[in-house]
Amino acid sequence: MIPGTFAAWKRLALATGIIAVFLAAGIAAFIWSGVYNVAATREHFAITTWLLETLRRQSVETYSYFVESPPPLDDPDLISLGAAHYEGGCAPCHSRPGEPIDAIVSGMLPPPPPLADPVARQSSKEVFWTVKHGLKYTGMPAWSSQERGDEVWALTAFLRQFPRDVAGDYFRLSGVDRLPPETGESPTHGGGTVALTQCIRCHDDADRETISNLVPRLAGQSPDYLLRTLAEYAAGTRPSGIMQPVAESLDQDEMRELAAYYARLGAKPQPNNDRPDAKRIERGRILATNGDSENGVPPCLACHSASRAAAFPALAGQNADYLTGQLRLWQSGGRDTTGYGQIMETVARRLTDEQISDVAAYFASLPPSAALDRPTSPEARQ
Amino acid sequence: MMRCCFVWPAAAILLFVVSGCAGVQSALDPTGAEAERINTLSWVLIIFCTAVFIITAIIASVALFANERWRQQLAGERLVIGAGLIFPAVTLTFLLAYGIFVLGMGGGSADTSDGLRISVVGERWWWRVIYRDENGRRIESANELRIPVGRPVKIDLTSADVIHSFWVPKLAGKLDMIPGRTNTLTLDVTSPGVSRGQCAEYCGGAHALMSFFVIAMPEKDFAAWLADEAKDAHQPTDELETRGQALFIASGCGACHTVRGTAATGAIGPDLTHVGSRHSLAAATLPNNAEAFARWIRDGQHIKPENLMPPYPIFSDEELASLSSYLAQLR
Amino acid sequence: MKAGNDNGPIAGAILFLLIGPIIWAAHLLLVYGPQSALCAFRIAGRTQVDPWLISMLVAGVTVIAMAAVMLTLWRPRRVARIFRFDAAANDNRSFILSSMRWLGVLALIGIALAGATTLILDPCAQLR
Amino acid sequence: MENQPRSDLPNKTPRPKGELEELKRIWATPRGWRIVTTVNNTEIGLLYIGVAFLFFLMAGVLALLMRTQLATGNNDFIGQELYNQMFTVHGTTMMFLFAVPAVEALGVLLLPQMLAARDLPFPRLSAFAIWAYVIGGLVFFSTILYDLAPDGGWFMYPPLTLKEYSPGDNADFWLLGIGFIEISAIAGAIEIVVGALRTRPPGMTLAKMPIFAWSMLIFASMIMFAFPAVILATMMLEIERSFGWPFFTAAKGGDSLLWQHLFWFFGHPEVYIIFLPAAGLVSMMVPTMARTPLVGYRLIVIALIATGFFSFGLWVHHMFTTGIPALSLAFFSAASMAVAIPSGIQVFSWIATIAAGRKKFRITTASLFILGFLFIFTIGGLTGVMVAMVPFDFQVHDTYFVVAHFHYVLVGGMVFPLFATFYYWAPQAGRSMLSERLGRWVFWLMFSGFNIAFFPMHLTGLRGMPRRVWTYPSELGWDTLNLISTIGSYILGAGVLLFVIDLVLHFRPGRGGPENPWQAGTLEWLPNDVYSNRSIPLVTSREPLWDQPNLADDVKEGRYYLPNAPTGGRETLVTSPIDAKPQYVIQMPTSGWSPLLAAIFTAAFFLLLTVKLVTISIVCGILAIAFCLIWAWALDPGPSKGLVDIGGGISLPTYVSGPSSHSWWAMIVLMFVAGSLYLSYVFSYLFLWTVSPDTWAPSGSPAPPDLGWPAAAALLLLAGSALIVLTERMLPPAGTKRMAVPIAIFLAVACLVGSLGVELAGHWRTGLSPTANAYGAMVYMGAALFGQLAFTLVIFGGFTIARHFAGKLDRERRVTFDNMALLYHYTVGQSLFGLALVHGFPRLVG
Repeated sequence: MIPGTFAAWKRLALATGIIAVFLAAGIAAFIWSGVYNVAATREHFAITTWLLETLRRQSVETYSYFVESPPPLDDPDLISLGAAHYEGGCAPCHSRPGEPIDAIVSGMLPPPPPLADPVARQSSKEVFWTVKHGLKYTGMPAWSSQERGDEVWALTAFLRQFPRDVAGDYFRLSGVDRLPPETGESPTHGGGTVALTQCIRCHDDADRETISNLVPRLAGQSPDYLLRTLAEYAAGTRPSGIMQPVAESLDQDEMRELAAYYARLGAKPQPNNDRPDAKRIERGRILATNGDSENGVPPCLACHSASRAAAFPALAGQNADYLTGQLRLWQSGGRDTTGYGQIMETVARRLTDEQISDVAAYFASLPPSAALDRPTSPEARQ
Repeated sequence: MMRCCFVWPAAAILLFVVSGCAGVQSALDPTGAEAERINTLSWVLIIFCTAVFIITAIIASVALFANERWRQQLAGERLVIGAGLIFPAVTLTFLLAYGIFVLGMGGGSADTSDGLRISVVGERWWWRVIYRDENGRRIESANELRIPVGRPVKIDLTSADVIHSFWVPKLAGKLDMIPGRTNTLTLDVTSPGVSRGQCAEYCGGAHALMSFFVIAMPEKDFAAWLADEAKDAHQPTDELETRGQALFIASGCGACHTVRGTAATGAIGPDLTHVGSRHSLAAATLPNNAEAFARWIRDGQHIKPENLMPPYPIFSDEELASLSSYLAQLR
Repeated sequence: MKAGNDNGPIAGAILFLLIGPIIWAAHLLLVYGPQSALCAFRIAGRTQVDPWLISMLVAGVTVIAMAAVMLTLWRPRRVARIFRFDAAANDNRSFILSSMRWLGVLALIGIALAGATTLILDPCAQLR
Repeated sequence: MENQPRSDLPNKTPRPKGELEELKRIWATPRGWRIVTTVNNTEIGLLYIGVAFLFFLMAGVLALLMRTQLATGNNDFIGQELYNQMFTVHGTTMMFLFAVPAVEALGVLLLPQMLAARDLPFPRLSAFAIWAYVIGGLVFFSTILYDLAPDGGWFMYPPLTLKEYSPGDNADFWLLGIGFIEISAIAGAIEIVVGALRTRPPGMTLAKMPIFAWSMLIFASMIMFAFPAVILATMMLEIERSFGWPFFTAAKGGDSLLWQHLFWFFGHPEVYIIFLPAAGLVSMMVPTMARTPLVGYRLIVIALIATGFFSFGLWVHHMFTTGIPALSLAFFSAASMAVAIPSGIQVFSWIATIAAGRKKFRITTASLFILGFLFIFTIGGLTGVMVAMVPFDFQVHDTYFVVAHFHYVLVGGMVFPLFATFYYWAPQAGRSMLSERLGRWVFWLMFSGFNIAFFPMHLTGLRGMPRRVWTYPSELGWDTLNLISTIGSYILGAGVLLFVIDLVLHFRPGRGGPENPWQAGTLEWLPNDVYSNRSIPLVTSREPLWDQPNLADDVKEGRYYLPNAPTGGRETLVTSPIDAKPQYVIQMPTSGWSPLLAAIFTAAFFLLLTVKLVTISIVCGILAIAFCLIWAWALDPGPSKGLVDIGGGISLPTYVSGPSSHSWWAMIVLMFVAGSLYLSYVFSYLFLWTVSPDTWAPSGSPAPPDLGWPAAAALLLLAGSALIVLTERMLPPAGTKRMAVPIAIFLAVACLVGSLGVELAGHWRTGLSPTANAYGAMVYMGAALFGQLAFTLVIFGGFTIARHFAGKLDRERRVTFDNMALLYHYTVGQSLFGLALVHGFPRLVG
């Protein structure tokens, strides 16, 4: 009986509709009543925990497929930079390796786990993705500058070290042992602030080199440049997940003090780097002095010599890895939001990979005090 | 049908008349020997083609609308062979001969014994102009070409990057600038004056904004101008301009631009030694005045998108004012 | 069931029909190729070929090509035999034969126009 | 009223019951969503023309946007970046995705009908080509929506399009779009050459072939010789972009003019490739409207052939301003004059035909479009004569004068005939006619809009406005002219829009439209159904419907040849190429998924490669090949059906191998394509040598390897050829297998691969690198072309071996083997020539 069947279908549809309406009304009533307890003291139901965890695991696995291949993660400079950031950014919740989790933090739901286990289970790409994007419903934040995958890789490199016990080495890696035994006491020659004591965990000071080649040397930069940079970090126009939180916490006076301190530091002995080969340095010197006019690359020294404008940085003696990293960052569009950055972006995009390494090696090979002259002789043209 | 067949050619002729032939970039208003020859050729062609078109239209109208007797006159292979084969074969032979004859008159016998040689290099998206005078002195300029009137001048055309095409419609037809090749064009200007040229081969990005002016000058004026052009740049006189010069040097402008007589010796961008004396800025995109300089420095990417100069948003208003007044006095 | 080889007739018919244009194409190749190559070398300073020789080459090839086309117009049946061209139907045969002649005439015009240009122009000059 | 059937017709009526039903069943269109598997020429032809027309509309919208931008000076409605992409996409789409496919679609749709054939000889090939084009074309076009569209101009001149100056994927998308049209054009050429020469009805000698068939035949032949040049050019450009082989980089001995030579050697004939079929259509419609046979049929055929030839002698026409010697320019100026003559012949033939009608020319929408075509095309032809004058071209080249000229030629020469075609042949693909009333509005809007838009551009150009500029200063006096053009373009757009409305209101795809509404005389107006004509007529005149009384009825009742389906599947009649004598009956494949899937995966392969997802793309490539093989497996049905009776006492075989076989012909066409590709390579080699002889071995590069190397490679090639000849002798009798056959084929393929290896190793050992200079790039490019054929033969050889093991290869059933052998010998020939060139030439000149 076709009509009969039809009617049966109709009845079923009606029943389903009524049930759906009641269900919706019930849920609305439940939510509105506030009966559900959101207290972090109450564990999730087992099913909720399972659901959230599975979802988290699967999601990380799927999305990390699209992460690009990592740089070599066993690079000590990368690990050290990651460790130094871990100390400031991650340890408050996840605790230093080997130390128990802070009692306040462990009241979170879910509590931040000790990282050795999860990192051992996950691939580097998964760790990277998690650090970069954070995790919903856990309190794990995303990296504050999404453009800075290079920084995230540094932290990833450090986290990869967890499975082998890093606790013993942690203070050295993260630069905690560079700090004076008691903060508040004048750490360096003469003046100093709480802020500065944190700076030297990574950067150079009168006696020490930077903790990692990926960290810029600041001694001898002009106050104009340093102040501009700190302001750009604080405003987020120069993106960095490592520097932004630090710069944001500084007030104007502290910034001025810091800039003055580093500008005063001036000359310091040549960093004891392993010397890259002389040919590379020579190629870099030629590029820095003459540019590569065929490809529209102006000489670096036109802006980075002794007679530069005050807000331009000096490059002599700068760490090669830092320079390389920044030029790559420019090429990938990670530094195009400030006026100064836009100028350099145009130039950086015209450099080849080899030119970047050459010119970085050249500047790194110079004594930091080198007063570079701008190129004056017109280059040979026909 | 019939009506429109006549309306269109008439409208065409009207268009030509009404719109006139004036224009600083018009091939119909020639002041150069080659452009004049081509102009004559153009009119011969236009008249010939108009005539052929009208006759064809008349024949077609007869075929369509005329009475049986007239139509039967056209209804055979005779028409096809006569009008479709013999007529074009004969007339086109004459036209071809004329065209080849005009082609053969090209080149000219430019007298280069006085030693003046001019090269123009196409760059994205501007023109590098290099004069070499009889002393072998190399004088570089940009986006403006000055030539003497009344004698043929040979111009070497090359490209620094992609294919461009050098075209000054009032003076001569276009000639491409091709990487790896040097083409030589003879310009023989008959009367002094300003004409405008433009890149005629699509060269990407700001192709539309790659123009220049050609200024044809009497021989004597030209010599004087060239002597002036060979000199170093004016030194700034007042305080504003001096500050501008200092800013120009310290901000790295000299990495790409040359201002002869100063520390600025860059070779990537246009030579600015006498930029203030040119007719235009940014390859005939902006007028030449201090305000335009300021606009260009601050907003170049908006005025001429994709141009290769880095944006310079770092200057304050006062700094811009001093920079642009320094540049404007480089006359 | 391999059928007999009858691609002789169609290939022959095509060649026979197109003999005029084919000679025209050969002519263009033989005047343009050597002329542009020799001029390129002259300009690069790699050869000292007299320009007059290039002009003569062009003229010579033109004369030969025109003679060849005229020969095919004059003795089409000989050409047909060379290409083993034949068609069963009469209308077809005469159609192809007269088409071949007309194409020859057009080719002749094309060859003559191209060849005649050498009488006016210097063979290697850019003339700009 | 029933006419008495003539007694001399091949078949007696009434036909047996059920015969018609069987035909309908065999040729039935798949129902529902399986419609996508159809291969029937009417259905896929409609898809083809529909998508081509869609591209016309979309590229037209881009044109309107661009005209809006240019309406006044200093306008910034569309910015520079988008505008540059737009004109590139507009040009590319109009030329490659609209014009060529549209005329090819008309060939697919109308040609079998005009020849009273059941279908084209390779239905699945058409389906594959069309689907690849649909998918690839739509993806290409969509790049404009997300800022990935190419912006190097439709001509893509390097060095602008090299990685250095076009770093993004944009240019790769252009190469991708072109890749699809190359595939479908070559496939179409095979289809049409074989279709026009071999599937004509009995009695339709060459002298009686419809002009459209002639024009399509010449169209297809031109594709065979023109497209390979651009295929090679695009291959080289993509290789230079991806791997840095410097074909076009002057600093390393390459030359950007090489691209121009190759591109225009394709590009100029391309214009005529588009125009000739359209002219052929006009030659079909004019006699109908004049109600009299075409005046000068023979002259028109001659004009078509001559145009086809001369158009190859014009390519430098586009390079008059590159600074090559004046005499070289003059040769091409002369050829440009020569090509004007055939066009004149055609124009006056049409006029003479119009005059020859006993009654005056019928003015319908189609005839209006034809007259509009005559008007516009004549102007375009005359301005063509103008730009062929070298000095005049110095001024107008790359200006709006040229824009006006080629729009007059292309819109006049192709779009107007196309619209005439839509109005005239609508009943071939639909159940009803388009509206004559709306049609007149469509025509007048399009005609006036077109002339208002494009006529002023002649003057704009002469007054100095270059092409491809997104903006212009107001003070140059171009504003008024541009504004007029913009207004005209909108009127033109309104005309096209009205046509679309007409289409929506009146076009209903399907069968059963009015029969012969214009009282035309050619075979496409015979009554037809899914199986095309019920029987295949014996033709005795150029306009059989006018001259053979009662033809339509006799055909419909099945009194002519092949009124049934004797093999129980799809089939059509093959006749001899010149005199159209019945030779055999082809068994044709029916609908299936494999062409569609092969097309999807081919498209996916290229697309994914473009966006650099290499692994997935290779998987798709393998799948594409797999589906091609599945599809090919079903071909070569073998002689099991024996002889069939088609009526009139004629018994024909249903399976033929050797030179009469249609697949042999297809392979020959393919070899012509490969051959002209190789000739383009030889030209490029010699051209780059004249440009940079200093990079050539032995002085500028490592000397070529010792003669032992090429000798070994040559010996391997010859050995392979000998093996193939031997295998042919050894083919087993029907129903048996012989192990020697697969072994020999395997060895022959191994010889080929070995020879390629020897060639590569020889050069590699000398230290020659493909990226060092143009010489190195050219040497390895030769090997790449060899490798391409070797790769094909590895697959083809494996396929042949598989057929042997499946018992589908023997002395009788041997088409697969014959085709492989043909390709093998061709490869050997080409490679021997290549060895002589690459190893001999440097020794000769060094």
